[in-house]
Amino acid sequence: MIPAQFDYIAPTTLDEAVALLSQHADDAKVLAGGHSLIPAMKLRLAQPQLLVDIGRIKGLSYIREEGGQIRIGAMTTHYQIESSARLREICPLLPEAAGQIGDVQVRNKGTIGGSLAHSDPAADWPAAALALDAELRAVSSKGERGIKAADFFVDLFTTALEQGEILSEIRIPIPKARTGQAYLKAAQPASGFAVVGVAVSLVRDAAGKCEAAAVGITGVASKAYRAAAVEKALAGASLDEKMIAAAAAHATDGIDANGDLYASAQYRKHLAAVYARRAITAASR
Amino acid sequence: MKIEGTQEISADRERVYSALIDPAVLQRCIPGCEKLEATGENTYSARLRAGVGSIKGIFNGAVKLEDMQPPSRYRMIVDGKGQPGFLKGSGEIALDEKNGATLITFSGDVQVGGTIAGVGQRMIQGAAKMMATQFFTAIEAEAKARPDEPPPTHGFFRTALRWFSGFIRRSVAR
Amino acid sequence: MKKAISVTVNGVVHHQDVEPRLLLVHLLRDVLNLTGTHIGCETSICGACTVIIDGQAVKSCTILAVQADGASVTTIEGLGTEANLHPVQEGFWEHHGLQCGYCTPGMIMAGAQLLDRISSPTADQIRHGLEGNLCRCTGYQNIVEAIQYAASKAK
Amino acid sequence: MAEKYVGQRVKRTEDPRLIQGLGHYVDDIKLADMLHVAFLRSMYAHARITSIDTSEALHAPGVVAVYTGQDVSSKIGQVPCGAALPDLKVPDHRVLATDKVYFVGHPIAAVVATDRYAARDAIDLIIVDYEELPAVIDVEGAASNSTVIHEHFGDNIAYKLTAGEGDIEAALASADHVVKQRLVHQRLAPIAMEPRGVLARYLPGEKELTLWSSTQIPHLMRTQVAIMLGIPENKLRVIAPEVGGGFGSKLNVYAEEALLGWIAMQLARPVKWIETRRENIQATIHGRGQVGYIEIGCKNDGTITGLRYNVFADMGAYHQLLTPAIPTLTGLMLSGCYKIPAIQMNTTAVFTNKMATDAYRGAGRPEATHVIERAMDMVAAKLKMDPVEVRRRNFPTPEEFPFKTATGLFYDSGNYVGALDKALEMADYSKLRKDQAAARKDGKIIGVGVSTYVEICAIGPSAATPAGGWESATVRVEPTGKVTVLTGASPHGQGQETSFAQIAADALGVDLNDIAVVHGDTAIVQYGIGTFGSRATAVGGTALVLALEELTKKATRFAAHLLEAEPESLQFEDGKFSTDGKSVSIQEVALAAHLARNIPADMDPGLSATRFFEPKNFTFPFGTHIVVSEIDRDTGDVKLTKYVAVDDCGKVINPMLVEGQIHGGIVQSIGQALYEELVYDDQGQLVTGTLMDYAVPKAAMIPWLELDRTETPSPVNPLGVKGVGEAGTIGATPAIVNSIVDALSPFGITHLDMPLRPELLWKIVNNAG
Repeated sequence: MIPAQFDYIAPTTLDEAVALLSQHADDAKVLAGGHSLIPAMKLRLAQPQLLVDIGRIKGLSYIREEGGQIRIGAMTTHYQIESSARLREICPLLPEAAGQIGDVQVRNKGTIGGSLAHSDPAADWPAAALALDAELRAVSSKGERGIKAADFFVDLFTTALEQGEILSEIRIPIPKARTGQAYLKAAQPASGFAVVGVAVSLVRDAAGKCEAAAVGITGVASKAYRAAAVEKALAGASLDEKMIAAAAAHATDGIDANGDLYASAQYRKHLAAVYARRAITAASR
Repeated sequence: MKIEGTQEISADRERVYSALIDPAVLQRCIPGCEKLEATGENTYSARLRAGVGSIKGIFNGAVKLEDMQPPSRYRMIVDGKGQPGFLKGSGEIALDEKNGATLITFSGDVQVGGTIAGVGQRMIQGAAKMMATQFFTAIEAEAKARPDEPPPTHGFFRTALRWFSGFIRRSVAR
Repeated sequence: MKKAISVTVNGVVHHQDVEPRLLLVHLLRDVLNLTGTHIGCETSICGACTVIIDGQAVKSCTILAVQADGASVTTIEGLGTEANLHPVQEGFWEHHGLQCGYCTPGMIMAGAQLLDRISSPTADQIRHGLEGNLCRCTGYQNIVEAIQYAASKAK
Repeated sequence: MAEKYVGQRVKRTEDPRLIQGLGHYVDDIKLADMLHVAFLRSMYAHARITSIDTSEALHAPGVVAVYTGQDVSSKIGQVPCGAALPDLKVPDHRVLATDKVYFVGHPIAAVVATDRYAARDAIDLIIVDYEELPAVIDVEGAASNSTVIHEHFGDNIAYKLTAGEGDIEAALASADHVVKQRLVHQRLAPIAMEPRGVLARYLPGEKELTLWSSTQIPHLMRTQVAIMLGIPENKLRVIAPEVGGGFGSKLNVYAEEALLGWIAMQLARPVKWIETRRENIQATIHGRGQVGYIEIGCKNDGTITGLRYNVFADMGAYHQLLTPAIPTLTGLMLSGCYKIPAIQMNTTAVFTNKMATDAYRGAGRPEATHVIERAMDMVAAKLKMDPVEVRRRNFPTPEEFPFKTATGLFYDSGNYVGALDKALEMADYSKLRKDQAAARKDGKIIGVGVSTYVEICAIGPSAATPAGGWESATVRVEPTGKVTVLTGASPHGQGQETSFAQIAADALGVDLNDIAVVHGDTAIVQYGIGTFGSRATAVGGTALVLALEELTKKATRFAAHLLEAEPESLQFEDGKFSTDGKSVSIQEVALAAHLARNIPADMDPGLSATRFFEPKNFTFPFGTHIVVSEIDRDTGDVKLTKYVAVDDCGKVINPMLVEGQIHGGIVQSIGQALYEELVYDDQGQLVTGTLMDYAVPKAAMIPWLELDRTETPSPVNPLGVKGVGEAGTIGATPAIVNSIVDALSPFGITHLDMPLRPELLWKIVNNAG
């Protein structure tokens, strides 16, 4: 399997990259890690005329804390996040989700920005971004803007990024004290993609009750989503087994689930509730 | 693969029906449709470009409308082929009046072949739904537009579709 | 259309003009004649094409050669020599961690990466560390033992 | 012979090159001026080709030639089918499609270009118009389908065959119970990690064609390709270089092998084709593909009275080398390791619009074992007996061997109860059952599954095989004393370079490292049959033993001459011939034999021997596998928590290699039981077309395998070996399925078809329809 011909430019600045994108409009495609795009190109399902490799732009790969936020450069690899001791301390959901993506080699090369911008319906990062209330920074020749994760995922492989925009950074509010988090996933045995993946971040009050919860779910529908009904049921609730199960049962309320060969829509909906229950339980420990 | 669904459109049934069988409207509403030319009665040759995101697949084929019973139902048959594979579909589209609006019920069978079938099975259901929604949303805009207005543009879809199958679009078109 | 790249492979610098679409694995195999890196699936699943770029195990069938411009690549040919095998290579030999040998170079590279990160992995950690590599012959058990052997040997 | 190496865990001699990435598989071989071939393949399951336009492709950069079916169909003979059965319909099978395509992946055109990228690019420029036809997909409905794939046959039935002995009607009528079950053996992809590949070179002056191919059968391929191309067999050389796994998928002669040879002859330049994984899944043979109906009769005490198996076997669109023969192997092994007085198998083999099935590891025997081992569990469930007890009651005793089955076989030797008891002890079976009862009370879903299997190996007597069932070996002691072994059994990962060297080293008393085992090159190695059917050691190893014996005899006479003694007075030990305090080493003998200045007048110079071994019977390895499984009530996920296997493959040359074979076989079984399935949709699209959807087991899915052996030598060959290449794949699948069915028996389940995916199990547990 061999990609069709294309031209390739590796700009060294973001400005240069966005200029190239606006110049080549529909014909250009951003190459981040390439672990979603290159397989599609090898199958010739994707045949961009120009690849703009943002891998040589300095300063797109970092994890830092600033302004009460964790800021992660779009070109930060899954492995960098997985192995960050600091993140494990202040926002364990990130390394936990990172460590469940694909396999070791994919995590070494694939990037958080590339994955989010691709918006595969079974990717892991969208669930985590939603549960962490991430803001995704988009840069274009017109400037920079922030897009809330909740608005970012539009449909199957479709994001709110506009033509000419590059996802540059992911900003996540530093979780408050008494935050519990978890990401649990049922992986498709061949591809490793999420059949269902549930990311949970919840804050407990001093008495141990759930003050607020955010739940992001991937794999079930055409895009990852926030399970609002689960969050609502958890808010103010005591986190006992029964309560958690009752809340988790709402995991797919109002969601139009998809099925495939491996798992029907009905089974996915069921798994979503099971994994929501397990993830909430894990997060509340 | 079976696809079925319903879509409520807040426009009266005659208008929706005439939009659904008007080739000019269809061309605007079928996502990625670049050309829809009559080749016979209710038979059109079509050219579709899956020109969004990273995908540039071009599909050539035919669209045929049959069993037309205005304003309540008809049948659409789509057949197209391109480098990434082929798509065939046929489906019933039924229109019912519902409190002044129109309830569209569609049910059909879509078959994809070639690379897309061999490697994309996990996305096909989601893709078909996406296309259906986009098609009927566009139809709604058409049906609601006043006759003296210029036709609505559906450029939204061009940027919205960051996925890899123009062929699926056609699935939903029929 | 061709791009000039310079890649260090197993310590040797190579300057090449390549098509942008040339996959790293084809650069290694077809241009540089390092055929120890294999191709087994083309969809980034099987791991037969695993090499180490700047310390990171990656799948060279899913990386463009141009992406490796300026990088340092280690392939199986550069991991050890017959007289001085890498502990993971030695483990595979000692514990019959290979049969047909086709997945082996990629498996060894992944094993080497694993031991770089976890010096004394449990059997479970080894199995998870090899989730990006398929073997159809061995059933993996001897590969697990091979890597355990390498871990104890490296100490 | 002194056993210094045989029976030992000798490290493999092939490994140093492989662990350094220095082995040479087909794609690693490059020739000057080499061209690359890519194929355009059908995206339809069944269609008439109305036109092919290759003009644009021909003018594409780098393209040297484009060939279609029209160009080659009269030049290259049919892709061969070696199986002969009464009234077998054999479709005309050309190397490229001509007027019709019959399955997704059917090759239509070949592009030849200066590099692989250009060849691939040009594929997209070929325009084919098709008239699509209805596809025949359902195996059970194919026979009566109004669409006929090969029209002149009139229907889609490839053959019908009734086999077995005993009065099955009476046997079932005499039973206290008859258990019936429909059972599906899903289609599988062999997925050798190295896909297929061919490199062809033609030397016009010498008129010599050389094919490097990733094949298990270089000699058989040479014969067949020579016939296909109409060239003298002695001008065709086939080389199987390093072969990256086969599992039966390379026990074949494929269209691409002949076509590449032909193209090389046309262009007088070397041409190479390397299969992509997508092509491999579409157009390399598939395995299994049977839908059957079991009827098994039993007495109240558990005695089996008879077994009937009515089966629809999916041939695919064409026959490959052994396609029609595979179900007959199922028929042979239906008796399992039990005394069953009457057995009948009624096969309806059908054509469908899919790739051909053929020999995938086990080749018909996993199907048989699955049938009988599932049936034994269903009998146990019916009688509320322990499945182990039902098995015990129907075993022949070790004294009853050779044991004749109602399928017409004579099992060579066996101690079924011995292997069973050892496995039960290792697994602590009675404790497992107690634990299971306790766990069930706690709401856990735990199962224990047992399979006691026997399989047929060492294929096999020539009378029972299509192309010779013997094997060959040559042993040569070179003038410098180094030993060359040439074997016709061309391995692809089994380690014969080591195990055959072990045999030779012991026989000649030389160091293992002084032996080179050469294989896979028809210009170097005498004709041989190949490595498949778990035959290499039992048949090929025996040929080697015979050659070693003959060589030793010759050497003894040379040595006696040198020592001026009678041959009978010589002792041969540790590589030395001695008598009366005088001695000469085999290396010295070899040199003297080559120098030929001082050899007996009636002896030829040189020191070598070639022998062929024709086995009198198959061998029948056996064993017991025990599996404990636990099902997650919430998700249906299965965890195999214990795996015990006791296998008996007769005498063992290298226990390490034997364990490796068992491990690999079991894991392929786990794949079939839990994960793998090739799915064609009802239009014939292969929707599990990559390893993203076709799930080959990964390391983390596999439990620790606890292995042990019993050793019942085979009387069929002097080594006493039986064969082990397929045992794991044959014995394991039913043990896993039995375990999961056992776990779900409280839910009223007596049978489930593979693969046992979580959703299926979840639906049962949660009764979710």
